[in-house]
Amino acid sequence: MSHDAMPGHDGIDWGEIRRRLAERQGPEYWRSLDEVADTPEFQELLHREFPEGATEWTDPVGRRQFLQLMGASLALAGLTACSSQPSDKIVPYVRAPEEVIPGKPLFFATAVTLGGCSVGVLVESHQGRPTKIEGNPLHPGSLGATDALTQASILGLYDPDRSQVVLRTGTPSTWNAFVSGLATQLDSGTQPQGGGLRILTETVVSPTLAAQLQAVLAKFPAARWHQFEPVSRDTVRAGARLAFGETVNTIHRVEAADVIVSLGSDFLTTGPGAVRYAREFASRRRAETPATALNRLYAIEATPTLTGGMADHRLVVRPDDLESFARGLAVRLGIEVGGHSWRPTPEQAKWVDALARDLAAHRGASLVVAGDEQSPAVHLLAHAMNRALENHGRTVVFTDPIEAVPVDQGESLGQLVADMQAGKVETLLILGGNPVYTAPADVPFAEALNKVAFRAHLALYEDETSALCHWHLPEAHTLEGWSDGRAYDGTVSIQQPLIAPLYGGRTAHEVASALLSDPRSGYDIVRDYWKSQRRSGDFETVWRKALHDGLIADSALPAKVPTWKGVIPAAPSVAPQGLDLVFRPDPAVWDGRFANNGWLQELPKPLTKLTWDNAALMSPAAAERLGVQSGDVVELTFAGRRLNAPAWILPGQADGTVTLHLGYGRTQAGRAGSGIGVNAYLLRTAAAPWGGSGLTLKTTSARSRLASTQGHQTMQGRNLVRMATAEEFRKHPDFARDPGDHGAGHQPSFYPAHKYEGYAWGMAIDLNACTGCNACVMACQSENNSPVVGKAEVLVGREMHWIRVDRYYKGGLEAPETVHQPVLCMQCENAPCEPVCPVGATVHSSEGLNDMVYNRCVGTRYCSNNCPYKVRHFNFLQYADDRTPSLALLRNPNVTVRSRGVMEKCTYCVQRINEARIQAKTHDRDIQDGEVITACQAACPSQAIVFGNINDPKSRVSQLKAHPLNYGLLTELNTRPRTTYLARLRNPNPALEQG
Amino acid sequence: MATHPETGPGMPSTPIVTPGYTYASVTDKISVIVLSGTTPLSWFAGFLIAFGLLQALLLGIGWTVVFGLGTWGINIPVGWGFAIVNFVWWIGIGHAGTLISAILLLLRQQWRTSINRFAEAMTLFAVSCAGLFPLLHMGRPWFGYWMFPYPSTMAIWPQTRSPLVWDVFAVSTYATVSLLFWYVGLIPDLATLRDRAKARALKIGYGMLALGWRGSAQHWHRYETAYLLLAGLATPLVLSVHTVVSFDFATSLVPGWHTTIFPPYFVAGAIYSGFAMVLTLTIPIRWLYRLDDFITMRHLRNMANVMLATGLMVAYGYLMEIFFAWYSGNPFEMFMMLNRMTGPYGPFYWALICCNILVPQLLWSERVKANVPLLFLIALVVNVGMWLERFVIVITSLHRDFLPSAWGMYYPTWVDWAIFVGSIGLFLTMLFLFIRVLPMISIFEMRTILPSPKPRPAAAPGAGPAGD
Amino acid sequence: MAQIFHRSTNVLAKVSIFGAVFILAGIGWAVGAFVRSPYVSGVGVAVQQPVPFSHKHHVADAGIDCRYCHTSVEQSSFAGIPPTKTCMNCHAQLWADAPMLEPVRESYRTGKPIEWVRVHKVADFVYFDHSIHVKKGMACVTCHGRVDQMPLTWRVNTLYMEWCLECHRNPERFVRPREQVFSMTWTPPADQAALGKKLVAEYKIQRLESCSVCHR
Amino acid sequence: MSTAPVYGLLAEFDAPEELVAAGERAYADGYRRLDAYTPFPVHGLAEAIGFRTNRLPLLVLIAGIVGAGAGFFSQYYAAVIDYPLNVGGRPLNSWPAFIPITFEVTILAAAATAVLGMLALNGLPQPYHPVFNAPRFALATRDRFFLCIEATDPRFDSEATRKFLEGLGAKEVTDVEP
Repeated sequence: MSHDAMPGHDGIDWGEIRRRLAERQGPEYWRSLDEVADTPEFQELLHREFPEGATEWTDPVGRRQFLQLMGASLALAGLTACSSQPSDKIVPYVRAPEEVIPGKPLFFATAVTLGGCSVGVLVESHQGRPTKIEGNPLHPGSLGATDALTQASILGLYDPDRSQVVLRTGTPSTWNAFVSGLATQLDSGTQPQGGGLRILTETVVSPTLAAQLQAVLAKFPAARWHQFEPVSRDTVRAGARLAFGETVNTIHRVEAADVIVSLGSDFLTTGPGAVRYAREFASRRRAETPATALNRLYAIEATPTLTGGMADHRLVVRPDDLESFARGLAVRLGIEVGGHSWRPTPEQAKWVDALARDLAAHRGASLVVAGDEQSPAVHLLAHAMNRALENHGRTVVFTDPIEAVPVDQGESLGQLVADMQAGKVETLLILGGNPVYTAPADVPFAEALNKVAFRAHLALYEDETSALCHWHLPEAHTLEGWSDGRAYDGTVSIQQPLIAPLYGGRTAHEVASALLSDPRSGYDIVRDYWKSQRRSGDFETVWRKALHDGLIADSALPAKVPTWKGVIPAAPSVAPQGLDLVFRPDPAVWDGRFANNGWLQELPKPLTKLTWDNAALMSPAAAERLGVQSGDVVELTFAGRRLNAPAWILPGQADGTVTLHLGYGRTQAGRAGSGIGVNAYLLRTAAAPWGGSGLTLKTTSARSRLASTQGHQTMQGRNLVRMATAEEFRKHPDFARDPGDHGAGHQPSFYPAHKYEGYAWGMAIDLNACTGCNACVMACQSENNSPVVGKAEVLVGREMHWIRVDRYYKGGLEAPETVHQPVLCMQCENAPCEPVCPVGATVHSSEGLNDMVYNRCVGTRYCSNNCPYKVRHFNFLQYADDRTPSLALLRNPNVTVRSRGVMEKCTYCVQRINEARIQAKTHDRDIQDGEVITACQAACPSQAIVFGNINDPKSRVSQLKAHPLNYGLLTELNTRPRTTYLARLRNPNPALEQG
Repeated sequence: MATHPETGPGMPSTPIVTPGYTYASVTDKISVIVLSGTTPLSWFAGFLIAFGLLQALLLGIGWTVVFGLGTWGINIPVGWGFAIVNFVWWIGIGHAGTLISAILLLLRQQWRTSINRFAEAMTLFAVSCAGLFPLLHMGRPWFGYWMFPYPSTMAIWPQTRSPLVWDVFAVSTYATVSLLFWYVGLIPDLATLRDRAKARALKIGYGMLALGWRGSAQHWHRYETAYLLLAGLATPLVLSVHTVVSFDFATSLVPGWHTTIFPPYFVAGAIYSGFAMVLTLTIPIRWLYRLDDFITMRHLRNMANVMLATGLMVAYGYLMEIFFAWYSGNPFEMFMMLNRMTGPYGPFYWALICCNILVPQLLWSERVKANVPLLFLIALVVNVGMWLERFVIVITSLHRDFLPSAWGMYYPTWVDWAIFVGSIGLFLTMLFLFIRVLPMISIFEMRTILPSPKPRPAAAPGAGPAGD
Repeated sequence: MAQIFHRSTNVLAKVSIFGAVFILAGIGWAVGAFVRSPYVSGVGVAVQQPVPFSHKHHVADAGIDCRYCHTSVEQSSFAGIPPTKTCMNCHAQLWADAPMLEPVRESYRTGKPIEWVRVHKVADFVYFDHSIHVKKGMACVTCHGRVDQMPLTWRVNTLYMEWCLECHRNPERFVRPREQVFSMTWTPPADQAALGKKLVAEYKIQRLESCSVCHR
Repeated sequence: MSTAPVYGLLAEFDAPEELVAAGERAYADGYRRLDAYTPFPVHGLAEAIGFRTNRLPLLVLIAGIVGAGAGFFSQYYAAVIDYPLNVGGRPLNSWPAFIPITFEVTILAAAATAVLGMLALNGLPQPYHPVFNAPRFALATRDRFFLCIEATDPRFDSEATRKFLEGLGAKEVTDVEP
C-alpha cells in the first residue's frame, strides 16, 4: 500500500478503488471505448479537426504518471511545493489496457445535460480518471466552448459528500434489495394496471429514457409520468402553443441578425444554445476594420443580465411593464393586438419609436428574443414580431421540441401532488431532481409525499427529498453512466462514462429497466435503443462515429414552418401594487443542484461579484428610499409568505423591483452547500414562478456579511477599459492607443529592451466579445488545480482565481453601462514582481513568460505588492485540500498543487505550452499557431481570448495586437504587458443617443 | 587633553556630570548597581511585566508557524501588515544607539558619554526585535536561509536586485557592527567589574569577557584607534541601514512608496524615533537608579533638541510627499495622497501628524524641556507617532493602488497584536537583564571627563584613594 | 591582587578564538558534504525490492532491450513500469516455479499488482519527460548508469537540480547519436567535444535553463 | 643584588599627569622595556613611553577594499556568470542594484578587522599577566596609575630602578612576581 507515501491520506479504501478502476477494464464495457480511442477514423478525425498534437487531444503529459497507474496511487497526484521526498511505491498494472500509454491522457467525447438541454463536451482522462472538461468543437451547441457550470460539473464527480450507498429508510441497503422491493411493491399494487405508480423526472431530453418510460407506461397503462424542474421553460412552451397551437423549439440565428431586441432575455449566457449564441453574437461585434458594420443589441429588462450588459442600449422597465412595452412595440410594428391601453413614459415612447424604425429597416435580418422567464404573452408577442418582420426561417428557425415529451411542468407537478393527496399514489419513483426543496411554496409536495406508501429517490446527493423517501438510490454522475440527450437544435449526443461509478451510482435508465424488469447495463440500454432506431446501414460504424464525434450525425431536428395561430389577447388590466419580485436561476448554483460545488459557490456572480450567498437585489434608488445598505437583512413578504434576506444594491436594477436567485438556503446539500444563503423557493408560487408584483419589504436591524470579490464599481476615471462608439472609432481609429504609444506601450528606459528569439507568447482579449460569463474562470480553476478558500477567506480578500473578470459601471446608477474585463497575469516583459523577489522565485523564461516557481517561493508577498494588476494570489493557509482522497483524483497531474505560504498566479498554462513544445520537437517542427490553447481561451464561448506566438507576424494574436483597438493595461508604468486588450465598441442608435 | 569638563562661554551652566565626583566614586557608584547583591523591587516588577509581554510574542509566533500567515490580517492587495510596520519601527529605534556613540563621538560631543552605553544596548535589542519580523512574515520561514548566498544543490543564488536581500545584508551587518562596537566599549568596564567583584564566579565571568584587559598604555592607544575607526565606519552604516529599509518601498512602483525622498526622510525619522525611545527609557531609569548626577538635565535637553530638529526634518518629508504628489501630476499619486488623508485610514494619518509634528513643537520652550515628566510624555507620543507613520505608509499605499477592482481593506487580528506587543516585551526583557548584569553607563569614559586629582595641596574634594 | 586565571588560559583563549573561524568553516563544509552524501541523495544505495529483480541478469545476460519493459519511454514522460503480464511472458515457461518469483505469479493470479520500490524519484514539483530526452540523444546510461551491471538497481546520480543543470547547460558533453541511446556499452569517442557540437546542432538541442521548463 | 627574580617594578601614581611625566623621564633615562597602566586612555602616555607605530588603520583599509571586491563580484558571479536569468527585463549586470550589498559587505569586513585587529595586535585575550600579581594593581581599573619597568630591560637593576622610580614621586613601588 502507498500509505507511507501519503501523509494525511488515510481513511481511503485502496483495495476498493483498485477494484473499481479494475472493473473498467471489463472487456464488453470497454470494447466500444478502445475503438473510440484507436480506430483510424478517430485518428483521422483528430488530425482533420486539429493541428497535430493540439492540446485538446493529447494534453500535457507529466512525470506524475507513476502515480496514476493505479487509483490507489492517484491520491499522490496532489503534489505540494514542499521539498520533502517521501520514498514511495510504483504500482504498475497487472495487465495493461490496450489503449492507454502511461503518461498520456486520452480524450473522450460525451455530453452534459442541464436544464433540459445537452451540450457536447470532450473530457480529458488520465489513466482512467477524468480531470478536465473541454467543449466539443464538432458539437453545434458547443463549437469547442463551454459555460461555467459545465466546466465546474467535474468537481461534482469527485465530491466526497455524494451519496455512496443505497439507503432504505436511512439504513444502508443494496440495489438488488431495492429492485426486489420495487417488484413486490408493484405486484402488491391495489389499483389495476399499475394505477398507483407515478414517475417524476426532470425535463427529459434523452430519447432513450423517454422510450424506456413510454415502455413503462405501456406496461402499466394506468401509471403516470410527471416532469418537473424548477428552472423549466414552461412559459416558452406556452408562448409557442399560443402562437402556433403546438409546442415548437425556437432556434435563433444570431449571426444573421443585424438588429436584436432582447425582451428580458439572457440568451448570451443562459438557456439552451447560449454558448452557441454567444459565439455567433461575438462574430458580429468584431470590428476587423473601422468600416466593419456591427450588429446592434437592444435590451429591455427589469433585472440586469449579462446580455443587457452587452447591449448597445438598455432600457430598464418594471417586470410587468415589459409585456406592455412588447405590446407597444408590436402595435408600432403594425401587428394587431386585442385592446391595448398603455401609457408609455416619454423615454419608453422614444424607445418604441426608435426600435420600430430600426427593426423595420432590417426586415429578415432582425431578431426579437423573449427571455425564458417572460410570460407566455411576451413570447407570443416576440413570435408575432419576428413573423411580422419576416424573420421566421431567417433569423428564427423552428423545429419540433427537443424535450421528448413537452409538458407544462408546473401543471404536471400540481397533478402529481393532487393525486398524492388524494391517496391515489402508491409507488413514486423520483428520478433526479430535488422536488421537496424546489417545489413551489404553495404546492405541498412534502406533506403529500407522506401519503405515498413506497417512495424512492435517485439522486447524486442524499438531499432534502431523499430524507423523505423510503429508498435513496445513489445516482451515477454524468461522467459515470451511459445516456444520451438532445442539444438546443435537437442534435443527439451519446453520453459515455469516463470512469466506473466511484460510489456505485446508477442511472435513471437502470431504474427504468428495473421497472421493466429487464436488467441491462446502461451501455446496452442506450446502444440497443439507437440500434432499434436505425432502419438501414451498418449500425456499428454509425455508432462508433457517434461516440468518436460526440454526436449522432444529422440528428438535428429538421426545421419546420409551423402555421400561425396566434391571437394576441388584450392586456391584462392589473394595476401593479407594491414592489415587484423577480426570481432567477442563480448564475452559479443554478436551481440549487450545484450548491455543494465549491468552485461554483466561490465563483463571483457576474454582476454582483458575490460568492457563497444569494441576496435580495435592489435598485440604488429603492435602497436609498428605504435606508438600506448592502448586507442589511430585509424582510420580504410575498403572497402571504415571509422571508428574511440580505439586501444587495445592484445598479441597473429596475426601481421597486427585488430580484432573488434560486438555489440557496439548502438544508441538506452537503458540507459546502448547506445553510448558506436564503431559500427563494419559500416565496415562489405555482402561479408566479418567476415572480410578480405585490411584494412588501420591511427593514430589520439584522445585518449579514456578504463576501463580494469587488468592492469598487467604477474606474475612478482611469483609462482601464477603453471604449468608443463605432462612429468615433471610424473617426479616430487609434482612440484606444496611449498618446505617443506605439504598440504595447513602450516607454523610454535606461535599460535596453530584452530580445526574445524563438517563441514569444502573448495574449489578446477582445472586450467586444467578452460577456463576463465566467467560463474562463472555471476553466482556469479546473485546469490549474486552484483551491477553494471558503467564504471567510473571501471576506478578507484572499480568493485564489488566477483569472478574474473585473466589472465596472459607467454612467448613472439607475441605468449604467456595464463593462467586463478579464484580468489575468499580464506576463509583463518588465515584470515589476521579478526584481523584488529575494530568492528569484519569479523570473522570466526565454519565451517571455513570467515564470512562477512555487517550490522556490518563500512567501514574502513583495511581488504581489508590486504587481499593479494584483493578479498574484497567496496561499495564506493550507488551501489545497490534501486530505480528501477523492479530490486528489481530480487534480491535473501536470500542475503543481501549491502548499501553504506560496505565491501563485497565471502561467499562460505553461504545462500546455511545454507539452506542445515537446510534441513539436519530437516531430522536428515548430509549434503552429493555435496549437497551444490556454484553458481560458478554450472555454470562452465568444472566443474573446486569443493566445499565441507574437514573434510570428502571421499568428492570430499578432494580428490582433496590430489592430488599432489593441491597448495595454497601465502601460504608462512601462511594464510592457504581454496580455493586451481590444478596446470595446458600442454601436448605438443615433435616435436614442441624445438624452 | 580631553580630561577637562566643558566650561566657558556658550556652554550651558548645567555640567555633564555634577561636580564633586572622583574616578573612584564614579567607578563605585556605577559598578555597585551591578555588583551589589541586592536588586531593587522595582526591577523585579518591571522585569515581570516585560517577561509577561514576551509570552504574547511566543504565543503569536507559535500560532503563526502552526497555522500560517492566514491568521494575520494581511491579504491581497495588502500583502504587508503589522509585521513590516513593526520591522521598520524597531529598526528606526535601533538607530539612536549607534548614532549617539558614533556620530556624536566624531562630533566630539562629550555629553554622549553618560548615555551611549545604554543607547547602544537599546540599539542591539531594538535591532534583534526588528530582525524577528522579516523572518516571521515569510510564508515559509523555514526556508529563510535561501536569502543568504551559499552553494546550494539547486545551484541558484539569492536575487540580489531585491531590496529584501539588501535588508538581510544591511540589518545583519548593522547588528554585527553594533554588537562589536558595544562590546569593545565594554571591555575596560568588564575589567573594572572583574577587579571589583567579590564572588569568584563573577570574577571569572567578567574576567573572561574582559579578555585580560589591563589598561596598558599601548593597548589604550590601539583601542582608541579601533574605536574611532569603528565610529567612522558605523556612521555611514547607520545612515545606510534605514536608507536600505526605505528602498523596500522606494524601489517599488506602488503609489505612496515610489518616492525619491524616502531615504533621507526615513533616516531622519529613524533618529527621531531613536532619540524618543532613549528619552522614554532613560527618564524612568535615571529616576529609579538615582543617576541624575550622570544623566543631567543637560542630557535631556540635548536629546530633546535633537528630537525637535529631526522632527522638523520629518515634517519636511511629509510636506514634500504631498507636494510631489501634486507636482508630479500623476493621477495615481494624487489619488493616493487624497485617500491617505480622507480615505478609510484618514484618522491614522491625522493622528500621526499630531504625534510627530504638532506635539513636539512644545520642545521649542525651555520650560517644557526642563519639565522631565512632560518630556517623557512627549517622547512617548513620538514613539506612537512614528509607529503610526509606518502604518500609514504601508497600509494606505497598498490598499488602494492601480485597479479599483482590486482594492481592499486591512484589519489586524489578535495574532498581529500579540506579536507587536510581544516584541515590546522581548525588548524590555533584554533591557532589564542588561541593566542588571552590565554597567549601563560607560565607567571609563566617565573617568575621562572628570577633573584630574592634582597631587598638589588643593586636592579636589573626595580625591585620593578610597580608604584601603 | 591575585591572578584569576592560570597561565595556560592565555594560549587557550587565543586558540579558541582563532579556532572558532575554522570550526565554523568546517561545519559549513560538513553540511554541504552531507546533503550531497549517499545518505541523503541515495546514490549507490541498492534498493531492496519485493522481487529481487536484476537488471544485470535481464540486460547483460538475457540481452533484453530497455524498451521491452519500459515501453512508453519514447512516447511519454513516463518510461513505463512493466505490468506483471510482461514478466509472465517469459516466466510462464522460464523459472516457472522458482520460489523467488512467487510474488510475480501471485500478482498474476490475484490481479494485485507488485509494489516496486521507487529508485529514481525527483521531487513532486519537477516535471521530467523521458520521450524528449531520448529523442534528443540522451542515453539511458547517462542518468541511470550501467544497469546492466546492477544485480539490484540503485541510483547513480543525485538527481539534484545542480546535476540536471550540468547537462542542460552544456549538452554537448553528454549527447550521443540517437541510435546509441539504448546502448549500455557505447563510450564517448575521444572527440566527444566535436561530436557533441555536431549532434547538438543536428538534433537542434537547446540549452533550456528557464524555470518553467521543469517547474510549473 | 635582589633575591628572587622579578617580572619588574611597579610604581603607583595618583594622577595621569604624574604618570605621563614619570613615563617621559623613564624613557629619557634610557628605559625601553616599560609599560604604563591607567583606568582610562591618557593622551600622550603611549608616546611618552616610546610607543609610536600603529598598523591598525592600514589593516582596516585593506579589509575594506577586499570586502568591497568580494561583495560586488559575488553578486556579479551569481547574476551574470553562474545562472544568467532575465529578471524583469533588467540587464544581467544590473550593477546599480548591486551597490547596497557591496557597501554593507565593505563595512562588515572593515569593522570586524578593526576589532579583531585591535585585539590581535594587543595580544588579547591574555587573562593571565604578571602585573596582576601586584596586590594594588586591581586599582588600575579604578583610580590608580601605574608605571612598570620590566626586569628584561637592559638598564634594569632592582635597586637602582627602585630608587629611580621613587625619585619620580611614585606613591609606592612594588616588585612584580613573574
